[in-house]
Amino acid sequence: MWLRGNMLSYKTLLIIGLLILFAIPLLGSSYLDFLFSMALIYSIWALGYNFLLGYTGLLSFGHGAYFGLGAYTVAMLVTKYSFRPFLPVLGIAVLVATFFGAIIGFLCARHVAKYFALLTLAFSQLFYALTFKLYHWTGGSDGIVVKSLDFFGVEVSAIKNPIGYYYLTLIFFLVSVCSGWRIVNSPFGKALQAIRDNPLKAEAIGIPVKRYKWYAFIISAAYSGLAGALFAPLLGYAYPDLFHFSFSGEVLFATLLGGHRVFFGPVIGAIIFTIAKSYIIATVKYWPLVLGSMLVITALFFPHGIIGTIYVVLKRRGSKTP
Amino acid sequence: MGERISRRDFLKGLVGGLIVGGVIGVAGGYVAAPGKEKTITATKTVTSEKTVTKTVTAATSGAKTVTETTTTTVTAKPKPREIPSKPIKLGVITILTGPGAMLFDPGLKALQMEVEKINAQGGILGRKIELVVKDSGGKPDKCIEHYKRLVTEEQADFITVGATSAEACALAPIAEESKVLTIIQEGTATKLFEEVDPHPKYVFRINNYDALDAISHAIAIHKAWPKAKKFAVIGADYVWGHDEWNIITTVLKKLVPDMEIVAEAWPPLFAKDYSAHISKVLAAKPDVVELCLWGGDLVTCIKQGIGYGLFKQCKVASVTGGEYVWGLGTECPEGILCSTRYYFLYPPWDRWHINKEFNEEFHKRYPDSHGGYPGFNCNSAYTAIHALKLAIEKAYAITGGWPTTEEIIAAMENLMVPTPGGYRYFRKEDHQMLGYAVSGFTKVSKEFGFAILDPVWAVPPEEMAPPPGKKWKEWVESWKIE
Amino acid sequence: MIEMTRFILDGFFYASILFLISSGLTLIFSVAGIINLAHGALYMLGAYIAAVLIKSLINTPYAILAFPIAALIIGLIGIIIERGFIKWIYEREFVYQLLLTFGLALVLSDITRITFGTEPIYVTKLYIHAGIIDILGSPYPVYNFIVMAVTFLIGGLMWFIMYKTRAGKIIRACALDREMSEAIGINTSRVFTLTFFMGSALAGISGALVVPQSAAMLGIDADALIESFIVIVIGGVGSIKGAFIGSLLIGLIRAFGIALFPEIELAIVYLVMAAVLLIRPRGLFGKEYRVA
Amino acid sequence: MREILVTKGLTKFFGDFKAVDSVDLTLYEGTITSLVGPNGAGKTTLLNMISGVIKPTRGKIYFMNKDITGLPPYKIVKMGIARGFQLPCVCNDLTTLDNVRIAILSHMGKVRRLFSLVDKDKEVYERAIKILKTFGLYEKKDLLAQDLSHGDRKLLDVAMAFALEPKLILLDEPTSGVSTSEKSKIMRTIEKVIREIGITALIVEHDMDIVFSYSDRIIVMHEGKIIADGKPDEIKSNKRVESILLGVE
Repeated sequence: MWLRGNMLSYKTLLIIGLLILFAIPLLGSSYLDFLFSMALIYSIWALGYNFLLGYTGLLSFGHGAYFGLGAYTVAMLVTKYSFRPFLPVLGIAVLVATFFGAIIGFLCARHVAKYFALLTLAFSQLFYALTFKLYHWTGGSDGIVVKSLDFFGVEVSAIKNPIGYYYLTLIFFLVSVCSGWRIVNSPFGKALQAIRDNPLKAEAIGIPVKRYKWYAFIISAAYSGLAGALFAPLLGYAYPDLFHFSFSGEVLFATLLGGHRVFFGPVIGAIIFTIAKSYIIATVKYWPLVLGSMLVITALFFPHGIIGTIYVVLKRRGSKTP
Repeated sequence: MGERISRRDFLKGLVGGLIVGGVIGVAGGYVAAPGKEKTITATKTVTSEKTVTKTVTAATSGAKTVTETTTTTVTAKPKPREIPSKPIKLGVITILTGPGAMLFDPGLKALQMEVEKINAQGGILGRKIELVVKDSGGKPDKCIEHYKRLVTEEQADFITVGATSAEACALAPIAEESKVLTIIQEGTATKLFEEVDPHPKYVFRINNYDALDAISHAIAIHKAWPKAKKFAVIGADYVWGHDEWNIITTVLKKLVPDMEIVAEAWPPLFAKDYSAHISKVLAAKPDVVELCLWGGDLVTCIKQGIGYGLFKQCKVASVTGGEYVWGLGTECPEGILCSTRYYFLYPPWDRWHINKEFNEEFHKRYPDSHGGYPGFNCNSAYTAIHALKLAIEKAYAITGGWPTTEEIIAAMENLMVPTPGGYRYFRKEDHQMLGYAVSGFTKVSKEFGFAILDPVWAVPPEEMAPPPGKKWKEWVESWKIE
Repeated sequence: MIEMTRFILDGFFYASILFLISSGLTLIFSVAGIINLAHGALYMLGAYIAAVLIKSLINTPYAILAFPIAALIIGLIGIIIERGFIKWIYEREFVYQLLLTFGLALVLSDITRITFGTEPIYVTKLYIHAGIIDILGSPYPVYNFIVMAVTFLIGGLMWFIMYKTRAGKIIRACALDREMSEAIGINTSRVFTLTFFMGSALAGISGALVVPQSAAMLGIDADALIESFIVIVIGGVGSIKGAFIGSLLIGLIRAFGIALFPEIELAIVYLVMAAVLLIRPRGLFGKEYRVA
Repeated sequence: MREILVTKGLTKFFGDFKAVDSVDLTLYEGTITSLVGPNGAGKTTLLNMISGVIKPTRGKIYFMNKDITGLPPYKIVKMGIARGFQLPCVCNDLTTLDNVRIAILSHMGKVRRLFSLVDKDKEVYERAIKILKTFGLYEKKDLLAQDLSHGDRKLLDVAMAFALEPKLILLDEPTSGVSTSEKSKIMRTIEKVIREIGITALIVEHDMDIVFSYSDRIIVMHEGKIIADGKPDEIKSNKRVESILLGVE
């Protein structure tokens, strides 16, 4: 509706965005390649996270768990069991994340709002403790190195070939965005939104609310797992902090920064967040202070997030001139 | 309606993008890089070596061959490169936030102090040193982010790192790849040079790594209490704690074949209550209790140990001890066997002026930094900057011009550096610096207002360091003790 | 026998620390419905303030004042947080409340670092000077008893305030039903402020009490937060009684866990939590709430 | 007439307060029955129990001779009982169109589809448009539900119930909080639709004039019990009912 009249700009914006993403490596800075690979990965994560937050109205404060599981699965397979084919490794990682997502989701889905948040947080901390504890196997706080993978005979290593890895990430990013877009506009996606808006009504029109919440949880866990699985090779490393709740807080912030009620909110929000964060940490001495204030300001003054606010403005204009 | 059209197009766009992405991905990724290499080798002849090695860092694969060609051309070239006028940019990645900060903040202070001193004396070959400090907060991702940023965006010439084990291990492969001389001060995981980066070229490490600490400490324990048989541990429940204890016991088994472990308690990192652990350990009536803790944890544990009469009932040793007991002030129990990588009173000031000057200046500048005296990270900071200075000057003496990174590395291998902690040298094979480890018994000193180590003795590298390429375990197992 | 008593004592001691930390969090949650992620930071700040005060007053009898002062200061900070920030978003989706308190936690802990430096602050003297008594032939620090006693005092006080005073009645009314209590003319916003004061003061006092026997250092905030989360999840979110039982449970289980299987100490609290949640999803004393 | 819904001794306690007290109720196919009574008579509670939102303390509910007691709401819906709520119960952040569509999708069992775009589904779209037109919401189909007027939201709520093509529809005061002028309009629309499809309806209503205007049968509840049950004119002439209803109105 609000799109009427802005449709053209909307399309061009998308294309410009794509072009920029494809052009990044041409700047020839391995730092930027790294940074944007990171941004895209965060973006995938936020996208998956938003299935819960934005579309089902469930706030998880422990999504680092599935991200971490993805990362650690890759690290384990590649380094510990030297199983290197890229796509299978990725697949397994996603499966593992999804599996645990299913279990924990099942335990959490029957809870609402704050209880849900607390439980997810507690569970992610459980994983944190376990990674710490099972150091013989996971490498504990020292983390675990991720050796290079193998993509149909070509070596995949973000360290040796940042550009190649960036494009690889980009492809997965685009796939995630496409599938994500379809999901939220599918009957299932609408059902989730109905649950978010009015669980009572959703149940009253024949949607099994609890089960669908669970499905949503599983899907978002899968996306988080994919993000994590891409993250480990990028860093060449996996470490327990990925499970820590403060890390889960980052995706929450990234999502809200973009705006969790808009499909592209989290996607773009995550990219902005990653770049802003990197810049702040690199240049500001008291970066936690600044980052914290950013959170506070967003929470108080930008409930719609950046993209969300833009949409709202466009919507107003759209409704003024129908 | 209109919206739907846009969606379809959007999808079309993405699908199209997908295919393009695939193509460019493969092409850009795996074909572009060699192309880059060509361009560089072309430019090489015209541009100066420095810029070449720099552009190479931007290049990805194939860069190796390039630098080789450059170095060969260097040795071939008769006329030495003149010394650049712009200051040396030294990137510093360290931990200034979170619980780790207490370790690295004094180190940074010492580094700034030394850099100012060197700059005051005209810098290195007339080039002033400019520090670019980044805080990683102890997180590997941030650490790597900073590193890449320093190398590419901020064009740092050298980088020195004070980091956690995780960060160091994550960083090493990237450092090797980006071909920038990287001096790791702290980040002492044994596996760094044993597994992660077994044949380092661009990475050096200064502080004694965990195995060295543990082995020297175990030897010290044996020297101190040869008759001790029953051992117990209170150790931080993470890799470091367990590793240290594992190594200590392995060595002790060698030295005291009939030793036994009577109790183990593993409080989590940054625990606030050790009473239950102490109770447990005391219940087992050990001869010696080892505290595999550091920082606030160690202080807290010792403090609560006093409350539980730990020090009355058995001997206590701490693998890191040394400078942390300062936190206890004059309340510190006497006779704890503490080991450390560098101790501010060793070598004695009257016999080693570097140490004296270093301590006095540090104390004058930062009286309220950790106990007011430099700790082992201050020593490593001093060592890092001075080793770099020496290496550059040495390389300059040979080549007669501003040396390339590779030449500096060559000069740095087997380099003997006079540090506050006595002479230390980089071992050529694994780029690990070796120096004395120090052990001693705590003794409250009114003069300093905290417990110092007295008597104090040093364990020489030969006694604690496995020969290059040998893992500590094999080495310890291979000891012959009659 | 001796060991037994000691383990039980240690258990109680740890339990009292846990209770102090978690009760404030759960109080705020039960009344204002806010999960205050800044609780840990407040706890840390309280520890630092107390440490500095004690250090400077150590040789005077006034050192003891450090505890109430720290509690008071943190309480006031709590009021500032509530009046200044949280007040504006009670009506909003609670995700913003979480984000806000998360940000505040970052800010507070960094302020702590900037003001007090990265160096841990120890106040060993007080702990030692509190004395050591002899229990069944083995020494035991008096300070631990002081902490337990104070905890019981505070616990009792909370119970008294909540169930015996008018303020308590009002607070409980708000906890039960905000709209209703507004309808019957209760000034809920003032109640919330009061609650935040109490909750934060509790965080402050717990930090202050922990300092003498451990240390004020960076990073203790996150741990404190997580521990109290686990306690209240086990005890049932928003239930003081739950927090009490939960801490007792964890304290004792931990103490014996350390004695019997030291390897799983780190995981033990989580195992307890998982077990409780599987049997009673809402925790031991959790209130009923509609799922859909 | 075949009986479609039967309750036997249906009882609900809230604490020790008897909201509904052993109600035996039988509805016949194709009739419009009104449920009237003062506030707190237990009308809504009864509806909630039938639609499965709350579980009865005692008693049984049979729908087309199947025991549906204590089934979760979504299962009861699948069996053909839809309900509208007293306070308009719609998905605020979805458009009017989507609100109806999601109901239709759920009814057609299409909600599990993960990757098919809703907008591409012509069939669902046509159906939705049809329903929106019958309830006069077509013009407002692209507005968010939260931007609709109160009356429209009530209509949408009811429309969603109808979208489920139920055999029995329960409506809880479809005209509450609506201006008297709108009231009769809404009621007329609803009655029209019900008569057209010929389904059974149980409607809770306060406004007696309206009730008398459309009902085939009127049931009067008071303090959890059914105190009267019969044709409109019977009820009209029932003194006790009058006193009770007047007593509160």
